[in-house]
Amino acid sequence: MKFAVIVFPGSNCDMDLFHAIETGLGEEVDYVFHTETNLENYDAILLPGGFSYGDYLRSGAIASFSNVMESVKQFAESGKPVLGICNGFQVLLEAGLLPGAMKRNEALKFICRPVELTVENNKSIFTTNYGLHEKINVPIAHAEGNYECDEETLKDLEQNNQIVFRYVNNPNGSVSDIAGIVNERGNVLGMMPHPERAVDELLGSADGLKLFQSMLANWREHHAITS
Amino acid sequence: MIKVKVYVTLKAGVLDPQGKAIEQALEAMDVNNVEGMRVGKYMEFHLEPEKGQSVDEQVTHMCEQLLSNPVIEDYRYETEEVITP
Amino acid sequence: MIKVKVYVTLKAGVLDPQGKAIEQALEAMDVNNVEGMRVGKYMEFHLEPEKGQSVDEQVTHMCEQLLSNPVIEDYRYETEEVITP
Amino acid sequence: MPLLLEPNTEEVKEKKLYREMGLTDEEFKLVERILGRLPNYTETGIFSVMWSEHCSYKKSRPLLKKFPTTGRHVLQGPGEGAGVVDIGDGQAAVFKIESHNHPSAIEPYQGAATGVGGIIRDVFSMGARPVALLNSLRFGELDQPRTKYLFEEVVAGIAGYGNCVGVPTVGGEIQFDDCYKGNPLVNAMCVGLIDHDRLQVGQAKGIGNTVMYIGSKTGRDGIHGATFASEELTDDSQEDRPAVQVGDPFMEKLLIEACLDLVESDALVGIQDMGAAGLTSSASEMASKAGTGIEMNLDLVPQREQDMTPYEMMLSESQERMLVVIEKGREQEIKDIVSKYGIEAVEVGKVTDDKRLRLTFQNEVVGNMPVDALAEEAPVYHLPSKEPEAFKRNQSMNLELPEVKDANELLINLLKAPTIANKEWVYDQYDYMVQTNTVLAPGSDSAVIRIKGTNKALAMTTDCNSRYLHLDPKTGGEIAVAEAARNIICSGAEPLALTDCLNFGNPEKEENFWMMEKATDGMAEAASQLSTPVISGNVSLYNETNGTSVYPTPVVGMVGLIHDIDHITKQQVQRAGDLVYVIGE
Ligand SMILES: Nc1ncnc2c1ncn2[C@@H]1O[C@H](COP(=O)(O)OP(=O)(O)O)[C@@H](O)[C@H]1O
Repeated sequence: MKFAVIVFPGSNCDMDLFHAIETGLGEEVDYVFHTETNLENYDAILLPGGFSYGDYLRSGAIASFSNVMESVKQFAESGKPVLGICNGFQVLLEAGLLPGAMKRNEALKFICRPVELTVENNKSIFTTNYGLHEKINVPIAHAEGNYECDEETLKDLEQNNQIVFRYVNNPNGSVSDIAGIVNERGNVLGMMPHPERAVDELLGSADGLKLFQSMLANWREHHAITS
Repeated sequence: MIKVKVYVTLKAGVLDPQGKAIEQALEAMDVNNVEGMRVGKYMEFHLEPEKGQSVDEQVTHMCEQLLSNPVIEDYRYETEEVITP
Repeated sequence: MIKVKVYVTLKAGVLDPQGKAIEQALEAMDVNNVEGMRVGKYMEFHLEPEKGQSVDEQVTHMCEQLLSNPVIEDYRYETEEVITP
Repeated sequence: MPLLLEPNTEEVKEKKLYREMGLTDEEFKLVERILGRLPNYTETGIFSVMWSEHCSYKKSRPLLKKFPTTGRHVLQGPGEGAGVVDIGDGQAAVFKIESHNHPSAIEPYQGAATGVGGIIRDVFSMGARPVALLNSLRFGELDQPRTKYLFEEVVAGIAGYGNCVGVPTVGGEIQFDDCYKGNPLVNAMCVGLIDHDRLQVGQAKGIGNTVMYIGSKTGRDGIHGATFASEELTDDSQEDRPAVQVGDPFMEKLLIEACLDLVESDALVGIQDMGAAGLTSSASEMASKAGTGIEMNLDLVPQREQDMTPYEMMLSESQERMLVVIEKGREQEIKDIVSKYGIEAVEVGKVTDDKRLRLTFQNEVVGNMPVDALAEEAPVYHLPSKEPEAFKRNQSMNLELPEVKDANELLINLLKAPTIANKEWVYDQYDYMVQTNTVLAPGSDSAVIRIKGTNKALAMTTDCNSRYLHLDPKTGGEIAVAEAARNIICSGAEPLALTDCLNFGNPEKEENFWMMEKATDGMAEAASQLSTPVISGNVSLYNETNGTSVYPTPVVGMVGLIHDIDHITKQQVQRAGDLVYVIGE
């Protein structure tokens, strides 16, 4: 399986994500610059955390206008997996690939710490290797992770089982304790916690690895059928 | 040349953590007669009008596409002719 | 009741990295006729006037002590009487 | 014509304008002798920043000489952007600590943020990838609203900058004491990782080579910041504050990646950060170290504001700028490399053979000075010192042990003291995990960063208990080094070397200078004993408000090598039933 890690100016978890795929998961991965427009060679697109364009104006806003984002949209429309982590999630929101928006954390401060999440949906292609309602330990590190959406959107998210991860102890004020959501079709996941920081027990947790392993397992299954 | 001032605020009904924090800080300063504090962004810039597009069209486009996020924010703007010496 | 609007902007000459980034983003959107983008803060709130202190005194105090950082920012404000129904 | 607004050469002398810039009458005479003529306004400004304590160490140099600076691991001692120690396998650790005390006292968020930015540039200008940040902070007691404000904003500034550039802030220390009320201390340390063969130096070698400017444009930021850092703060400082530098961590992140690409190119000859005293110090130091000169055309300097004068351009402390020397004819290669990151590289001058810094502006020579005089030949002062009365009193005091009535209550009260209390509120705001190497996060004796692709890890810490130094500077200086070494050892590492930031009051007060002498004696002694040479550091003097000095606070930053990640040891109790031992006296 071949992954692309998109590099925006100011991305800073790109190398961590690359390392998680290459060493943790053991699959092929490339850096793809924000100016690139051809994503045909990839099986999954990863939008890393960081501060694209310094998070100026609104986090993720300026990056959502990058050349590469048009191709990411097409990639998503074709049904292939797109994962946005932290700033990557913010970019997906600003680009309209996922519903809602991010506000500053309730306490107005950047928060970096390991947090506990509940897997709310283990049917998505990103979470099949988890148990339903499994508690996992994955770190967060953000200043704007306070997810906001209107009631109707929230109802839709709940009805369609689009809420994939919830915080056990809400750290930032997110509506309905939301930590990660997928689009209706289920192939675009945005999450504030950093699974790529949880792929090695030496650093405290390996619970994030199962997310990437789920992606791989689903890709393999799909490929076994189609090829 | 046109001077443009854009104001971006959170939509009514969207909780404003920053506004709330400022109200609390004011209370700590013994200012107790303030309420409904809302914090937004203020941007100003110069625009060289272009043919074939009205200033309003252009500013609206910028505001809706980039300067505000319509999911949670409202915007308004003012324009003013400036005479360049 | 008084409605107060406060505008806080960076002093002239102080680097505004945010303004610079927005200008670049606009260029990427093919908007090339904007210059001098500066980003500031906008705050609005209601003030219940208090005896013994003018509205101006009070707003000035708030602006200088909390709402702006006089080392790098300037502020201005507008007030407007609101009739509460 | 903006130039006309500047005082002319005679006025500088007659009105003694050089005094405002920080030069003494004797120093000004020396400048006159060196040049063989009167310096103009720009040149006077250039000499005054280069001869400020911040750049020249003219008052602390005799003390720094005492430090051991060599050892079997040391690849680069003090003198370059940062020190370098070997960690085996052709790899090296690069580190340094810097103060940003005075800017932080005036604008705490930006002061702390730009302090972080500056120290990161010192590390990547050596060619190393910055892998960790630490800090050491001192504030007054938290019962004052101003102190709370300073504390919160400094922490936010460190977080705002470090988090955005993607270098984890993994450790530090904080002390609250009334002596820091008006003059907080903000020291930032950066650790980088490099392969030996990538090591860069800040030298302008090769006559005819091209001098290029990379990064943010120059504005009127922080003009005379270096001199400002070498003066006492008074109540007026709030008023006549120079335009404060605002940091742009986004630009810094791009600069890091661009410069780390640049060091892969053999077209690059030398690279240096434009830190304190901006273009002036980078140009004259790079030339002086290489035994060359530099000629610069100031019309070519990228400018953010209009009508900037040569004086303003040379003294600007705008952030996120680098000066590089490139093999002649290969400028385009450099432009291509950095433009990938949206950064401009501009030719601003060339390397000459006459050992002079020559500046032209609008077709006129506006400055012509010997580079060695600027960078190396600041007068060195051997200041008088005197044992303080307070020290004598303290020494002759009868020691009495306070009686402990209720040990539980005492312990709880101690744990409540802000200096001792848990610092989670602080380090939760720092992204201490980015780069996914942090094995021991803040909250242990020292932080530990693994080195990907190896079995090794680095341990790092900052330490100084200034109360001990206040009571007995020599023993306190020894303790600071020893504490750092203990923290390193406790995490399973072998101490390699240290960096230090000497935060003291006005050295012209004999009692203060005496404390500096003793403290550095103690540190030098301990560093020798423990075989942890001093490979870099910084001096911050005049930490006083309205005549009262801070306690002597020589902060020690130490780095150690963990040979096998299996040896990493946590501070926390691991299992019920484990045995507890006390080792030592
Ligand atoms: N300014 C700071 N930045 C990052 N970490 C900090 C800071 N201050 C304290 N810490 C972390 O908190 C822990 C406890 O710090 P401190 O109370 O100073 O204890 P000690 O100096 O005895 O280790 C240390 O692990 C340290 O790394």
